[in-house]
Order: sequence, then structure tokens, then C-alpha cells
Amino acid sequence: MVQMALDIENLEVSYGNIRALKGINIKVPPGSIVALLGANGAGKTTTLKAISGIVATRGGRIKLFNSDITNTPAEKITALGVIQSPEGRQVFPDLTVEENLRIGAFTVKSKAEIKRNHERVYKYFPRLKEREKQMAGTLSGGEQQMLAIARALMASPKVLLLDEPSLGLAPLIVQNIFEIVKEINKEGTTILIVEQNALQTLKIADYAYVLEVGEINMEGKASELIQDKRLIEAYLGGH
Amino acid sequence: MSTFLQLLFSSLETGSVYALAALGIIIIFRTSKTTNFAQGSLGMFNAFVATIFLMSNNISPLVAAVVGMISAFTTGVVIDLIIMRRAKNISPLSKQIITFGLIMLLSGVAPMVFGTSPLSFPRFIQSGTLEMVSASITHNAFLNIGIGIAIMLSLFYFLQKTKWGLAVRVTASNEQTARLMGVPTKTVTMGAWAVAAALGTLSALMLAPAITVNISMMDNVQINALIACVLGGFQTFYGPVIGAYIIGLSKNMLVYYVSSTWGDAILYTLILGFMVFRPNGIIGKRIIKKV
Amino acid sequence: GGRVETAQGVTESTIKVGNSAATSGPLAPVGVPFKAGIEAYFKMVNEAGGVNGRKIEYIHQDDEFNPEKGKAALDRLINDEKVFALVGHFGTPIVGATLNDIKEAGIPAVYFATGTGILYNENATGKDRGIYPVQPVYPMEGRIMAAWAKGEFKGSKVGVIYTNDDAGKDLLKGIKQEAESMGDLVVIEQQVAPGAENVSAAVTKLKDENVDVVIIAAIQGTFPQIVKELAKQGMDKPAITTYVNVDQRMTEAVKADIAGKFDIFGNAWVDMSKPEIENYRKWIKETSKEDLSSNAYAMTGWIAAHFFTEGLKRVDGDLTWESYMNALESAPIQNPFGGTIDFSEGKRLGTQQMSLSKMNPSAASGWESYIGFKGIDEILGN
Amino acid sequence: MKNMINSVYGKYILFGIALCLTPMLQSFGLISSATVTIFGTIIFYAIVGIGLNVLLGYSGLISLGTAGFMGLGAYISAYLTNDMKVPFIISLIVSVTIPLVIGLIIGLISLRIEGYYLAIATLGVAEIFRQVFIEFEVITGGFSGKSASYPKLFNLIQLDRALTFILMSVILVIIMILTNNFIHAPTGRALLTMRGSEAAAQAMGINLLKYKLIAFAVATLYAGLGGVLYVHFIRFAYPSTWSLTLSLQVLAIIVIGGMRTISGSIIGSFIVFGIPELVLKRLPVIGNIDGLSFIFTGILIITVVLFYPRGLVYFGSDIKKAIRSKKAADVSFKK
Amino acid sequence: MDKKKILSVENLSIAFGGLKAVDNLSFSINEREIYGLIGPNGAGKTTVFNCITQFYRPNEGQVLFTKKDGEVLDLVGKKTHDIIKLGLVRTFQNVELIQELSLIDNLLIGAHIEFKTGIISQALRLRSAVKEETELRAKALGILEFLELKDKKDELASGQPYGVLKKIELGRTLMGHPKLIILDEPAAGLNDTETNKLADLIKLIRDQYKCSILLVEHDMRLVMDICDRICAINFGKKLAEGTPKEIQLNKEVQEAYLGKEE
Ligand SMILES: Nc1ncnc2c1ncn2[C@@H]1O[C@H](COP(=O)(O)OP(=O)(O)OP(=O)(O)O)[C@@H](O)[C@H]1O
Ligand SMILES: Nc1ncnc2c1ncn2[C@@H]1O[C@H](COP(=O)(O)OP(=O)(O)OP(=O)(O)O)[C@@H](O)[C@H]1O
Ligand SMILES: CC(C)C[C@H](N)C(=O)O
Ligand SMILES: [Mg+2]
Ligand SMILES: [Mg+2]
Repeated sequence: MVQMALDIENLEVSYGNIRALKGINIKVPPGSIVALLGANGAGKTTTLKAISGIVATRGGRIKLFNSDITNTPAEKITALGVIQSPEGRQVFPDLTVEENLRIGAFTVKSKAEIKRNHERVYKYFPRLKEREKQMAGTLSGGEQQMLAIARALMASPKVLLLDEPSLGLAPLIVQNIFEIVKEINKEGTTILIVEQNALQTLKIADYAYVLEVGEINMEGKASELIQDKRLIEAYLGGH
Repeated sequence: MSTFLQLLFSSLETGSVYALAALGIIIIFRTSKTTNFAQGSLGMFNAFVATIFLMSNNISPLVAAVVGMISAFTTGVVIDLIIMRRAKNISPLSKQIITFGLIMLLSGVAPMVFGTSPLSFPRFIQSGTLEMVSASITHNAFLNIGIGIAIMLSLFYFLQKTKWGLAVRVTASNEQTARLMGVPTKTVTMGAWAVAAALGTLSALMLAPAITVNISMMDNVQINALIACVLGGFQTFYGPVIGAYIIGLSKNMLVYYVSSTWGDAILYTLILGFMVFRPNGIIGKRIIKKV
Repeated sequence: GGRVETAQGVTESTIKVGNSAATSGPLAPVGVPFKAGIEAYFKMVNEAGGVNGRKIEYIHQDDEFNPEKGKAALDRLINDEKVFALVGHFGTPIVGATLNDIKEAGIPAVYFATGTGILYNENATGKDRGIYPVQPVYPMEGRIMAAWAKGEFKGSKVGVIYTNDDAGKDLLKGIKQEAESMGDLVVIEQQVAPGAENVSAAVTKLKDENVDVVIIAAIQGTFPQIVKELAKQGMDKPAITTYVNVDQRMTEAVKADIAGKFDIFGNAWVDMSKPEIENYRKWIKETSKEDLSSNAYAMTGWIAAHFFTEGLKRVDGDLTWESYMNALESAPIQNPFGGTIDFSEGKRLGTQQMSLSKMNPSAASGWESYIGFKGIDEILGN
Repeated sequence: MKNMINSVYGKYILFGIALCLTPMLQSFGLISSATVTIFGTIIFYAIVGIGLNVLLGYSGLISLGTAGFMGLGAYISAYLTNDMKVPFIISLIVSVTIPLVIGLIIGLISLRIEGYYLAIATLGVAEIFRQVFIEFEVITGGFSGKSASYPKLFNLIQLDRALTFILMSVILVIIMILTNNFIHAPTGRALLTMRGSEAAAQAMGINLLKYKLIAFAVATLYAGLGGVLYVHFIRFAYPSTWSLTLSLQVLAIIVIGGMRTISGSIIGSFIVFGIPELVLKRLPVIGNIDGLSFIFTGILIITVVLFYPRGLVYFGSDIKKAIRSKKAADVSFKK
Repeated sequence: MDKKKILSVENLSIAFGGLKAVDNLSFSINEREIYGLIGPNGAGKTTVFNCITQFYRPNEGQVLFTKKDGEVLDLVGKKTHDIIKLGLVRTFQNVELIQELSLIDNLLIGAHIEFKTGIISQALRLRSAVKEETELRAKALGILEFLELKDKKDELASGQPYGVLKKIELGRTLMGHPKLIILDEPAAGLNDTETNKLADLIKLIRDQYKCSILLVEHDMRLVMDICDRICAINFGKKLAEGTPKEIQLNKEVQEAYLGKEE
């Protein structure tokens, strides 16, 4: 069998007595783009948090290239190259844009590589270069979103977890984002993406899972799901 | 003139004492978002350790100081391991109360282990004064001021120039996200407590020769160090240090030139007034939350 | 509460007495030895068969030098433990908070470990009668200090460094009062915080004023702090300090610094050269692990117990508060380490006479006696 | 009766009645006299705690000046009743008004100074008060301390300790009820909103200044009141009492007892000021080891904060939950 | 112009340091109109909102608002907390609700200015205080029903899914007597189905509360669907104004913002 970049088996997570995830299975092949869709409160963010090790799992296993990383400390998981751009931006408001990017590259050893990443993200998001010295807290919503994504890219991720990357971005930028995702995926980065913007996501994804209140109730090749009546009814607002 | 020099140098000496304590407080604040009220008590406790060690086997006070700081370092680590680490996801305020609990704990344990009598800790340099324009300044004073400044400079280098400085700042700003960046926040926090305790101890030992080692020796220092932090601002590491020296100096000047009775009160009033115009201290700038 | 007529705390074979003293917290360095002194004395008494066949049972409460706790502690002693008398009630805030309750209860209280002025009373009657201070009150001691400064050291300008706490301020009061009445003694005062990190400004001030005698009205850690600063700034005038500092630990703390630069004199009401010291040292060893052989606070504890016991010895027949107080007042009582104290006709003046001792690192106790016990008039030679 | 127990008021009043009985219990020798004194201290610190709880828990403003304001109330009332011979009631009103006014001034400052800066600024204020308490001997008695007497109501009823205790209990219950009323009303919500999001507060028409002033007024008023009761129950005030340590102890009260709850402040006060004296120091043998109560209290505070970060008020309910879920488990097990 | 203006922004400018976030911008909103403000990230939309509601003080320009009695006044310089009293209410780009309050209490905050009693009468539970509390609670309950959240009324805000929070923030604006409601990215984080529901809800609000609505949104389907008129801005300057159709076809807007249609 092929070795999975991420292999999630019967993952369970609870917040107190709220069961956010009730044993889900997700496989992310290396070099692929996998989408995770679902309504509000379905458990998408929770899944990503569990993978990154910032919420404790109740049950199940998470494997990264066949090595078990269940309940490994978050910083270790990051050091292994699993990088997340979290929900709600989570930029450091009292650090400048530039400092935010530098801390993003905390796990990167080589100065040269950091420099390369810097140039790269500034190429993707010229706005951030203009705002280098501005406190991240005073950036506009969209600018903060760009910063969050850029910060994740600074760490030269092996596996990139994106939680609603297009949130609050202008249509033009949204298109760019999906371009960028495709591009870095081509360069070999495996990507697990959570999005509300199902249609566009499915266009770039290889495979997709649909979460419903803590359970996978649909999965399949993106190209097929995009035709799927039920999915269209449920999440694409019957367009 | 001579008087002024006399005051200036003894103020600088006290300033260093405040500064080291304040630096400890700010380091904890920057990693745990909590004001450490036990900073002084930690210093007091390990000052006792150093003194007992000095008494039991006769060595130079400098060596004893090193021993004290090592034991302080350990105390810090232990405190982090068995208390602060468990307190990760409780409010900064509750953490403050924990540090208050620490004060009670330390000031209860100290007399049991070290006895109730005040002990005396010698100067690092026993004797020798330097006469400048009929003001006599001890060599020890110079040493203290020197040590203080040296330690602070090296810390600043570490915190400003290395990526760990940034790591410390983000740990306070948002612990969870910091870990997502790969920052080992546990280690950072533990280091902070260890270093803070050591700094507190050094400041206690600089003070000790003057007022003996006793359980309330650091009470005033604790308060002035806290005030130094607001005067200098919580956002930078050097702000509180500057604040500390300003307080050390102006205290003395006010007492001498204005009133020995009201000196401190006047100082605090001035600082309050200043705060109204510069709410985030000399250095700090206001962080605007954008909506 | 309420007035109790029959003597509580007394049985055929025992008498229960007690006090509350800070044996933890900042004042523990004073409270712990003080308590040990009391225990030592009672141990001696009890092993000699007690007083008139009754053994003395001493109970202690720790109040941490905190008024509310002192209040509760006293409550416990009088109403719950039902002690016969208070022996060596400790500390200004505690005594201040409880003095009224003590008076209302009408219970005899012998010896107060504080110099607070509120105990001083020239003719105590009724409720005030049961209060028997022994230790010199700070204002009185202050007056004596002023007297030494003029009478002994022929000073005309005295510099006072005082802490802003009870000790410092009450002493200053006394000094100024006496200087006032003597007329030709100028007082230069400088305040420092208790345990101040820096007293250089105060000292420099005195140097500028070139005073010819210094009075150090500060106890605990502040005393060595001031002495060291004086030495550092090359002060060469004699210095006088309170009895509270006449203790070998203080000598220890400063001897390296003064090294013959100037002399420090301690006002003393406890004269360690008296033979009683042997007795004291024998018993204190048995009660405390710490070496208190020359500890001034422990000795004051010893004295407290002594005064209580002396009164007790005098009572024959049934023991009531009334009979005990009569006994205390029937004749002056000899302080084993000093002068006598007379409680008759409502005199509640505490110690009126003090001796002067001189700091001397080579002496066992760190101090040697310099001038014997004198009252103010004697000192001033009129 | 049943619904009496269920209503909040009912609970408070029953609690008050129970408190008032303690002096009786003592006269029957059921509890010791010292215990009553200690309960007394618990009461006035609880009142101060409730005030700080409104300030900190609801408006989110931290103050380390509590002790200073207590002292202020204490000295003023002692001076007025003793030296000025002002009737107790009037003295009470004056002695809580003055701290309140100063509180308002600090409230003004709090518009500019925030968070820890404010906390330590207020600490500075308390230090200034301390110096004033020491120096203004005519009013405060300086370091000889200031004596006061048990309250005398309407210049005719002279209370004794037991009656003073009952008076304090009544005041406590009144405070509890009033506070409960306005925090579960627009005022309480406005304070919480201000704490949660100043932006949202302003957008919803909440005047930040007004509510910061209210919060400080309540806190300093209750602190002053606590001080007045202190001085007329302990009948003495001493400068070193009004220290940072005391302010931190009051802070500990509300953290340990539970933020944003009234009963929390009472539980907290009992833990911080009751347990050491009533339990720790009375333990056989170890009870009389000097300083042990410090250590115990320290450990107690730390453990509670660690394992009950929300405060001990929830202890009871959590136990109930635990039992219930256990029952449920058993039931399902039987099936 | 036959329609009555409710709000007109005139020559509004504000700069942060060197950066001109809003640059001499003018537009106006008619009564009962749903008006859209669009533009690239960092164009200055939120800043415009902050200037209207006086969170920021504009450097230049006027914000003219028509009060209930028809009088027109300039909001610039008014106290932030007085704005809502005129019937001008807003939501925030990142939800600003009170975590430790229940959903219904969060709504009641929206009614803060409706409460007339002070702390004293509340503390004493005077009849007046009790009365207004019960009345406004009833109103809040009504709105929860309207939002289909009645069954969640006593749940705390913390831990609620994003969609619910967004709805509550919307509901909070209805507790007063809104004349103009300002919404900053109401659909962000909602999926398409939820967005459609939201669209209907907004229209419903406009009709039921007879008020105008000004909204910023990047979800073009929503904007084009519900807005009567749209203003597109870039670098704080106006690019174009007009009906959804006009805007969609505007070349500049496409380049700067929409990107190629697909
Ligand atoms: N910190 C928390 N405490 C309690 N419950 C939580 C917490 N975080 C999430 N939940 C609950 O867990 C469930 C899943 O939440 P999650 O954020 O993973 O959903 P999601 O798919 O990311 O939703 P959205 O699309 O809104 O981001 C929801 O019911 C939510 O209410
Ligand atoms: N307080 C501030 N200090 C400095 N710059 C600021 C401040 N507030 C906003 N800005 C800048 O002004 C510009 C406009 O910000 P604004 O939030 O209005 O953009 P926006 O149109 O709302 O963008 P988005 O659609 O991403 O929310 C941004 O470039 C932002 O960086
Ligand atoms: C030193 C102690 C015995 C007395 C203390 N200074 C007091 O008066 O409270
Ligand atoms: Mg999510
Ligand atoms: Mg915006």
C-alpha cells in the first residue's frame, strides 16, 4: 500500500461533553490536495487542531508518513514540517508584519532558506511588503489573512493545513490564493484545506471529505463530488 | 558637588538592585502575562541559601552568590515544573494569586530551614573606597553597578538579537499560536522562571550587606521594582530597567533635597501624574485594538 | 467577656498563663527568642516544684504581628483557655488592639514586649489597674537618649535617624520632648523607611549638618544598614541606639564596617554582667536549639516571666486577681538584670533607669557595660 | 419555605440568620469565643471582596489599592466617632463617602491607564495612603495606632461584641442582595460588555467612563465600609495593616471563591481568613509549629487556583454533577 | 433626487501615519436602501465604518445623518457611545460578543440605551426597573425567534458555531430602533447555503424594521443579490458607484477587485 502523508484513523475529540469528532477517517496521500468541507460547527477546525496537536484526542490515531504523532506536543509536530494557517488569522497583533513572518520561520535552520521564503511570500503578497513595519494588529482583516498564510509558508511546510484561507479576502485575492495553493502543491507540498468556498476548492482538490456534526458523511474524488446532487443541495446553495 | 556624587553613586547601586528585580518581573510578564509578586521572596529565599552556604564553608561571597543563583535557577525550574506548567490555561490574574501563594509558602519555609535570626552577608569586595571630590564610593559599589549593567546588557543582546527573543514575546502574546510556530513555549516559560529567580537572588545579595538577610528584606524592593515596570513600560525589556534607575535616583534626591518624610510619597505621586500623560510608561506605546 | 471574680485558670496544682506573640512573619526574629525566654524561666520554676505547689502552664498564640489575629488570640486566651494572667504580651499593634479588652476583662497583664507609649500611666486605677508594664516605653527611652547625648557626650547638636515605625517615631518624640525641656540641644531629624534599601541621603544630611552626636532610632535590619552607611561616609561622632539593638547579632552584622571608625553606645536596661546570666544561660540552652545565650529578646522574655512569678510568690492564701495584684503592688520588684520597678499607688511607668553599654566585638555578648543604671536627672547631674 | 430556600434572596437571608446565631452558639459554649471574632473578620473582608469582585470580575479593572481604601474608611470613622463624637450612622456615611470620592478620581485615571499599569498605579496610591496614615497622627494615631469603640446606634443603643457582630451580618446580607440585584441588571451587563469588548460596548451606547466610575465607586465604597466595620469590631487600626499583602489577600478571596459570584467572595473570605486561624493553627501538634500556617495557606491557595481555576463556588455543583453522572452510569450499567 | 437620504458621507479623509486609508470619499444612502461598499483588502471599508460610527475621528469631511425628526446633523466629533441613540447601529468584522453571557443577554446589551433606570433603582429592584427588564426580555425573545435561535436562548456565547455568533450580532442591532444598520462582512465564514439564508434575512430586516442597510462584503453573490446600489472603492478613493449590474460590468472594478468572471 502507498505511504500516506497523513493517515487519520477513528479520530475522536470532545470539548467537555460536546463530542466534536466522533471517530473520523481521513487519508492524505503525499503531494496531493485534500479538501475538508462541511457546515458550521461540523468539526473541520477541530480536525486540523487535533492534527497540529493543540487539542487532545479522545481516541483514534494520527500518523505522519507512518510514524504515530497522536498527542505529540504541537511544537514538535510543527518541527516535523506540519504547518497550519489557523482559523481566525491568529496573527501576533503586537508584532510587526516582518516579525510575524520571522517567527513563522522559527523552525527553519538555514538563513538562506529563510531569505528565500521571505522573498517568495512578498512576491505572493506585495501588500505585506508595503506594510513590513506595521503592527499586525492594525492590518485590515484581509491583510491579516494574507499574513497568516504567508507566515505558514515561511516555515517551508512539508504538509500544509489551511483553515478557511479565503475568509475575508477580496475575490481577486481569493483566486490568487487558489493559484498559490496549486503552485506550492506542485513544488511538492501536501495540502489539507478547509473551506466554505466549496466550488472553487473542489476545482483544485484531488480528493474531498464532507464533515457533518463530527462524522464523515461523504467522500470521493473532487472531480466527481463536484457533480454530486446531495453535495450541491447541502453546501453549494442549490446553484 | 561631593554630596551629589555621593548620592548619585549610592542611587545607582540601589538602582541596580531594583533593575535586576524589575528585569526578573518583566521576563516573567513577557512569557506568562502575569506580574510576579514573589520575585522578591524568591530572591530572599535563595539569599538565605547563599548565606548559609557561605557560613558553613568559608569561601568568597562571590562564589556563594553563584551558588545562590544556581539554587535560585533550580527553584525557578521546580516552580515551573510543579506549578506554573499546570497553570497554562488559567487566567493571568489567577496566576498572580499563585505567585502570592508562593510568597506565603517561601516566607513560611524560610525561617524553618534557615532559622529566624537575620544573617549577615559580606560585601563582594570587603573594603576599599575611592575618594572622588571628597565623596567616598566603595569599590564594591562600582562592582555592583558593573555586574548589574553587564548582566542586563547580555540579556538584552539575547532577547533583542536572537530568534529566542521573538519566541519569548510570542509566548506571552498567544501561547497556542506560538506553539503552532514551533516555539517550545514550555521551555521558554521554564527558562523565564529560572532566570527571573536568579536575577532576584542577585539583587537580594547586592542588598544583603546593607540590611542583613531576613525574610522581609525584599519587601520594599518588590514594590519599587513593580513601579519601575509601569514607569518604564511592560512592552520592552529595557524600559523597566531605565525606570528602576530613575526611581533609585529620584528617591534619594527627593529625600535629600526635599523631604525625608514625604520623599517617597512625592515620587509616587509624580509617577502617577506621569502615567496619566504616558499611560504605557516612558518607552511603551499604546496597542490599538482595531475593530 | 464580662468581669470574672473567681480566679480563672487556677487549680490545686497548676496555674495557666499565656500570651500572644509574633513567632512567624517579619517580627519572628524578635518573637521566637522572646517566647523561648519565657519558657526557659517557667521550666526552671516548675522543675523546682512550681510556686506554692502549683506548676505554671504557659500557652502561646502566634498572631503574626497582625491586630485582628491578636484580637482573636487574646479572646482565645481569656475566654476559651481561661488563663489566669497574661505574661509578656507582645508588640505595639497587638497591645494596641487588645488593651481595652484586657482592661474590660480585668485580667492582670504583666510585662508588655513593646515600647508603645499607651502603657505609660502615672496613677492607674479601676480598669487600668491590671496593666503592669516593665520594659521601658520608647518615649521614655528617647528622653534618656537625649539626656545621654547632652549629659554624657556633651553634645549641643544631635542628629536623629529614625525609622517611620513605632520604635523610631516614639523614640523621636521622647528625644524632642527632652531636648525641649533642656533647652540647649538642637535636634536634626531624618526619616528612613524600615528596611530601607538606601539611607545614604539621610546620613549625608547629618554629615553636612556636622552634628556632634548621632542617635540611631531604628530596630531590626535598619540599624546595621544605618551604621554601615555612617561608617562608609566616614562619620566619626559617637552614636547612641535603643536597647532593642543591644544584642550580639547586631554587633556581628556591623563590626567589619565600623572597625574603630566611631563608637556605638546602646541604651540598656538589661545588664548582662549580673550573676543571673549564668542561671539564664543554663535554662535557655535546655529550651531552645538556637544559641540564645546572649540574645537580648530572650532575656526580656526571661524577665517577663520573672516579674510574673515574683508577684505570684508573694501571694499566700487563696489566689484571686485581686490578691495577685495586691501582691505585685505590695513592694518594688527587682529586675534580675537591672533596677527595680515599683507598681505601688498606680505607678505604671515601666523602666525608668537605664545603663549605657558600648559595642565591643570582642565581648561575648558583643557589648560591654559602660555606665551603670541612672535616671534622667542623675544623667544630667542635677 | 421551600421556595424561600430556592430563591436567591431566601438563601442569602437564611445565611444571614445562621450567621446571627453564632454569638448565641458561643454563649451556649458550642463554639469558642475566638471563633466569633474570626467570623467577624470573615464578614468584613467578604464585603470588601464583593466590591472588588464587581470591579475586577465585571468591569475587568484590577486594583491593588483595596487595603488603602479600607484603611481610609477605618481611620476616618475611628476619628469621627472617638475624637469628634459624631454619631455612628453619620460617621459611617461620611467614612464611606470619602473613599468613594477618591475612588471616582481613580476611576477617571482608569480611563487612560489600563490593565497592569492600573493595578500598580493603584498600588502606588495605596502606598501614598500608608504614608499619610503614618504621618497624620492627629487623626490616625500614627504608629501608636488608633482605637475605636463598638458602634453606638442613634446615640442610645451601645452595642457589645455580639450585637456588633449581628449588625455586620445584617449589613453583609443587605450588600449581597443589593449587589446581586444590580449585577443581574443592565448595569451588570454593561460592565461585563465593557470588559469583554470596549468596541462593542461603545457601539451599543455604553458610556465607558460612566461605567468605569461606577465600578470603582462600588469597589471603594465597599472597601471603605469594610474598613469602618473593621475598626468598630476590632476597635483598633494600625498603619502596617493596610499593606500590599492585604490587597493581595482580598484579591485571593475572589479568585479562590469564584469570579463574578457573590457567594464566592464569602467562601473565599472564609478560606483566606478563616481556615488558617480556625483549622490550621488548631491542628494538634503541628498547629503550633511557627510559620506552618503560612505554608499551609500558601499551598492551599496554590492548589485551589490550580485545580479550581473557576473558584470553589462550583465545588458543590461539580460534586452533584459527579454523583448524578455516576448514578446515570450505574443505571445504564444495570441495563 | 426624489428619495430621502438617511446618510451622506462627504469628502471623508483619514490617514494613519503616512498612509491615506480613506481619501476624499463621498457617497450617500437613501432610506430603506440596501447599500453595498466593496473594494480590495485594505481599501478602507472598515475604516469608513469606523469613521461613520466615530471609532476613528476623520481628518477631513462630514458624515451627515438624518435624524428621526428629519433634522440633519454631522456625526463627526460626536461621542462614540452616542451614535446608536440616533438609530445608527453596527456589527464588527471579527465578531464582538460577550462570551460569559447567554445569547439572550447578549441581545439585551443591544437594548442598553432603552433602559432608563439607574444603578440605584436596579439595586433596589424598583418596579420601574423590573418592568423595563421584563419588557425588553420579551422583545429579545421575539428576535431570537425571528432568528430561529429561540431554543438556544440560555446557552453561553462561548463555543457556539461561527454562524450562530454572526446571527446574534445581527440580532443585537435590532434591539434598539435601528434606522441604519452597518454590517461588516456578515457572510464571512458562512457557506453558500447559510449565505443565501442570510441574504433573505437581511432583506426581511429591511422590510420589517423599515430601515436602511450599509454592508461591506467580499461574497459577490450576496452583494449582487441584495444590494440596491453599490460603491466600489480602492486605496480609499471611489472607483465607481451604481447598480449591481453596472458595477459588475465596470472595467476598473473588475481589474482592481472582481478579477476575471468565470
Ligand atoms: N473551545 C470550544 N469549546 C466548546 N465547544 C467547542 C469549542 N470549539 C469548538 N466547539 C464545538 O465543537 C464543534 C466543532 O467546532 P469546529 O470549530 O471544529 O467546527 P468547524 O467545522 O470549524 O466550524 P466553522 O465552519 O464555524 O469553523 C462545534 O459544535 C463547536 O460548537
Ligand atoms: N490603526 C491603523 N494604523 C495603521 N494603519 C491602519 C490602521 N487601521 C487601518 N489601517 C490601514 O488602513 C487600510 C484600510 O484598512 P481597512 O480595515 O479599512 O481595510 P478594509 O477595506 O476593511 O480591508 P478588508 O476588506 O481586508 O477588511 C489598511 O491598509 C490598513 O493596514
Ligand atoms: C521589638 C519588639 C519587642 C517590640 C516592637 N518594636 C514593638 O514595639 O512592637
Ligand atoms: Mg472552523
Ligand atoms: Mg474590513
